[in-house]
Amino acid sequence: MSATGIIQTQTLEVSLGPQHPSTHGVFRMDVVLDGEYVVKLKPVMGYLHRNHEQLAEKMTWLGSMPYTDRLDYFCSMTNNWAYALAVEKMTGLKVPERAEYIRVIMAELTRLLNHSCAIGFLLSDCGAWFTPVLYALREREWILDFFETVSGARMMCNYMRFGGVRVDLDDASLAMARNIVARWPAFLDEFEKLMTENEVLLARTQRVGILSRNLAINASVSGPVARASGVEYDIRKVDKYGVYDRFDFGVPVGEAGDTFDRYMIRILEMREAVKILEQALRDIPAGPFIAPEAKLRNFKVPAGDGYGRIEAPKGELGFYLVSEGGAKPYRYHVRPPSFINLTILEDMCLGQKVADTVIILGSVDIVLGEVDR
Amino acid sequence: MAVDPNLKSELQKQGIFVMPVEFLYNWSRKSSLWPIQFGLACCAIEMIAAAAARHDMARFGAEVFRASPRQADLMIVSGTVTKKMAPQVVRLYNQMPEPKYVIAMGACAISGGPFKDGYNVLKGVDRYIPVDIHIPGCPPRPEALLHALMTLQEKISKQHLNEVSWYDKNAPSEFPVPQYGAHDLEPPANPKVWEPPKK
Amino acid sequence: MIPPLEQVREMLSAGAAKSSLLVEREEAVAVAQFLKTDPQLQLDFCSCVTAVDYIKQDCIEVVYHLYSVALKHGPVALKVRAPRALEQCRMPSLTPVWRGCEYQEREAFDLYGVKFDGHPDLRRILMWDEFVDHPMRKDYVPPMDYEWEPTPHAETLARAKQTGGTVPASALEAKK
Amino acid sequence: MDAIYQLIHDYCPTMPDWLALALAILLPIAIVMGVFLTVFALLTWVERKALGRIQNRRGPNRVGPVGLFQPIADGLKLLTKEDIVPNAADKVVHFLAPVLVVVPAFMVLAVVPVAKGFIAVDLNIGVLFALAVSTASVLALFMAGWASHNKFSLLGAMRGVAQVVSYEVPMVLAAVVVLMASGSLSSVSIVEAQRGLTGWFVCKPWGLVGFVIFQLCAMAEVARTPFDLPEAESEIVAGYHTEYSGFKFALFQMGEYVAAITMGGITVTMFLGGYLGPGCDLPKFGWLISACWFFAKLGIIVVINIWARGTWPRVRVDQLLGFAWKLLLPLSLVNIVAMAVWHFAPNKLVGWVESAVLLAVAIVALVKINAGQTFEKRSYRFTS
Repeated sequence: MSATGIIQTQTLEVSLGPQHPSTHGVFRMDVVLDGEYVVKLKPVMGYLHRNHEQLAEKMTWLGSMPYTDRLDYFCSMTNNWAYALAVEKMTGLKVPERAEYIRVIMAELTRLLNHSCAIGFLLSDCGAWFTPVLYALREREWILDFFETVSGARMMCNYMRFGGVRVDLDDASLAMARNIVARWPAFLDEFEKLMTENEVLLARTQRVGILSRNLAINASVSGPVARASGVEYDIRKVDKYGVYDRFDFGVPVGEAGDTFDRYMIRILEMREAVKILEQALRDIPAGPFIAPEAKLRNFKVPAGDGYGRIEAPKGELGFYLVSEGGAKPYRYHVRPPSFINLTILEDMCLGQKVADTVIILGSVDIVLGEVDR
Repeated sequence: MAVDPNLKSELQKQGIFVMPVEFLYNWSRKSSLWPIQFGLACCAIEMIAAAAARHDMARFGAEVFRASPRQADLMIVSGTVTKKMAPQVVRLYNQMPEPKYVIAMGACAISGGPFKDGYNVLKGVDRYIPVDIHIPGCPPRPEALLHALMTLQEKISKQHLNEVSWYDKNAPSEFPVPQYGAHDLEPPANPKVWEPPKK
Repeated sequence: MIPPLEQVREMLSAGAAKSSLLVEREEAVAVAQFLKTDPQLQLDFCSCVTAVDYIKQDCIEVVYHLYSVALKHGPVALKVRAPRALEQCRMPSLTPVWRGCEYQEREAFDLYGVKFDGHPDLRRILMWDEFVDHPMRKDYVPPMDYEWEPTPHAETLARAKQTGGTVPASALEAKK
Repeated sequence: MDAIYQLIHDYCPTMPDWLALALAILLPIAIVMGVFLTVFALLTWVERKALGRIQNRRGPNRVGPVGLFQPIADGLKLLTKEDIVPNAADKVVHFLAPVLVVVPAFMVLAVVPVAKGFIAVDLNIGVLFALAVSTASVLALFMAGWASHNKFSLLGAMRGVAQVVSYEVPMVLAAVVVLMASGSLSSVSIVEAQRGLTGWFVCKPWGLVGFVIFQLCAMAEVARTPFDLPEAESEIVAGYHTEYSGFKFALFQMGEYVAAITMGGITVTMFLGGYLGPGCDLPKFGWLISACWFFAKLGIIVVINIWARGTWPRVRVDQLLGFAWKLLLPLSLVNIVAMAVWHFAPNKLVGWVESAVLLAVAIVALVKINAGQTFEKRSYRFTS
């Protein structure tokens, strides 16, 4: 601490990343340290800038669907949905009811998968030597098995289509999904028993990286990070897209806005997601899984622009599309939640220790495929 | 170098096992491949999945993910190498001590994959550093990574001490790190490692 | 020119597809302030900022999508246009109004070359600092750095021929 | 040493005196080094296996039977790796640091009684020697961090110094109670003082508290999770040994593990009764049984270490230092008083109760005083 004025100290500039164990990929933070305290932090990104937007402008509308999988590579299903939703908004395609239910099931399973891994990685950043991650990944494999039986791919599902989904769910896969949902609360209880009461975790996360409500709104922070700061905003409730208005579920909102709240909000969101899944799997109606008028080939979108968004596990995932009426989008823009959530990273980290920056970053839960696109 | 097989079997009857140094050397290297903890993109998740409970790379002694390149043997280039990242990848490779191996995991690392048309995507990591094993797939399944690991082990066990490049004084020990240019990386490829296919 | 309140409300009730508000560059900040602070609008959440290159109209349009967390309505798309030529392609930054624009405006600057006056830290964000082009513009020509392309992408082949990449005869055959 | 000299003399009377003496000195050292190097190799295997079990995995099982040869492969590989010294590094210090890590770790072994009648050197200041020498590793840490010319290394080194220096204080104070009880600094007489059914010092209230403090400090001293800040992987890459490759890195690892074992050995000696156990006094195989007892107890300590590593998150540097200065230090001071109370009590029962009450009050009070850092119960609202 140089504040004493007696001891002359020198600041130390450290570049955390792009290869660093806990930057969740190729992300870099230029940190200026005074002892262990962070006095300045500038995020540097673009190390995974894969030109998603420009590639999509060269491609047919449907051609970009597999690319959306690779945005946030934990949550390919919700990415698919956000893109499909934006296009459906522009074309006015009606989605059959069964497809809407299937989408909800997929999205909520994705939320379970993402949140459990996010928490696992957060604890790994705390130094828990991979154990929580591997517990989370153990459960993730079951969900991936389900995705694989349904869509044919573990991670890059490419499952949604404009006006519905690609293939129907049969009874066997529905039973598989029910199985996963049934065992999830037990896993969560085990996880919480191991972690939530742990004094070291509490000491590391409580009152660390506080984000105020006003700053969260002003900086367009969305998703669990915003809700942990007391922003009552969930697009599932506000936009009521899909069939979310038919389910009974709550949106957990925190008060303190620190790292612990962000951790707890994710746990509670998983519990709510299990509720949604139970209802969806109970009520799923029969019927077509894709709108009969939806064309897969030679798909065109009327001229104009549109913005569609969903509540992805990491926050608001939006697609801004401009069409000239042709087979390709004229402009294709992704509003990635984790990119914009990074805006406040410096504000949260200033005055904290260098050890805190990695767990604050972990609690924001970024995925570089989405940050850099 | 080689021991006469008759003598070897004779000695074995006496309880003496003759083992060439080379075998021991190769065995130790292949049994303890420590990867660098370095994920680039989507494939990195599958790499972690390969280390996780169901697939468990630890069985091969390869779960010691070292965060510092100085202590790693194996670089798994797991995902898209962008032009912005390429100098860092080369630098990391230079920082690893010999003998070192590279697995190019996934279509992006091999050739740019689905993102090949992009202006910021490197069309294959082998333009700058030599790659031992390529795994196709987008992303490759964890099983594919395990298979690549076993293939690498096989490759190592067939190496000969007098042929390996890291005792060769003339072989390049460091590869030039590309510079950020005004329009592209400079140079766009390392001609010593890679050259474009002939017309 | 502050838009009349009724017009914005009408837009809000018309739904997402039709609610866009094109304002002059000089008035952008004033309009933004009004939209943010008006008690009946309270568009305090600037969700998405992006630029679009309209090469035919010779302009670059920056689009801000605004929502309200307090009143839970939206979106209103605020559009600002600037000419394409690099020197004139500048407009006032809305980062002082909404912090959330910071990185997205940087991205628009990086990829489209729009200079935002009043932005606290206008640097490249995705490409490296030495890079001079703005790659998302429609007239950007990427460097020719793949020599052999077995996939029959017509565009790729044409570009390879133009810019001097090597195209093996077999690929051309396959194209025919 | 004398016993061995006698043994050599008996079996081989023709041997010249100087050779016998040299053998008598070198043989125990060789045995101790050999045994503990084997234990070190086994420990890395056990750790990887145990972490695997904690994480629902299998751990190494391809190299040799159930992966037993894994440490050999690792060692051989590290031995044949290229040795990189950064250009900007201070070459001499960079070279010396790993050596300096290993040497003190092994030197401590000299005063650990591994079995009945088997100790390399029975120093009359054994415990003091062990505590003093084990601290020397902090110098190596700092040398490594400074010489590497790497910012992460430097951060790790600074953390390491702060940590070792802070934890040294409560550690020594926790050891004081043992010295008071046994009245000796020699490790053998400390062990011998723990004879009897509940003779182990850990069975007494002050001994239990001392044991816990000592064990925590030992974990911090050798930088084991949750106190592994000098090499905190998720924060400062690999800490002070970021720039070390090949065998120098292996030396660091070896130093760390051997230090963990030797600190465990000291803990066992001081609190868990060392080699004592049923059957350790048998005339013929007493030494073997006592060695088994020793290593069994050491195993428990090692398992505690591994268990902590596999399950606990890491603490932050200020919390780490605060824990040492605000909690462990006062507690260890109170512990000395409790020991004195126990000693001067009219009878055993009174002493037991008095010191237990004193310590319980102290622990409660210290936790209350440090209540500024306690944790909030949070509640969350649900909006629909």
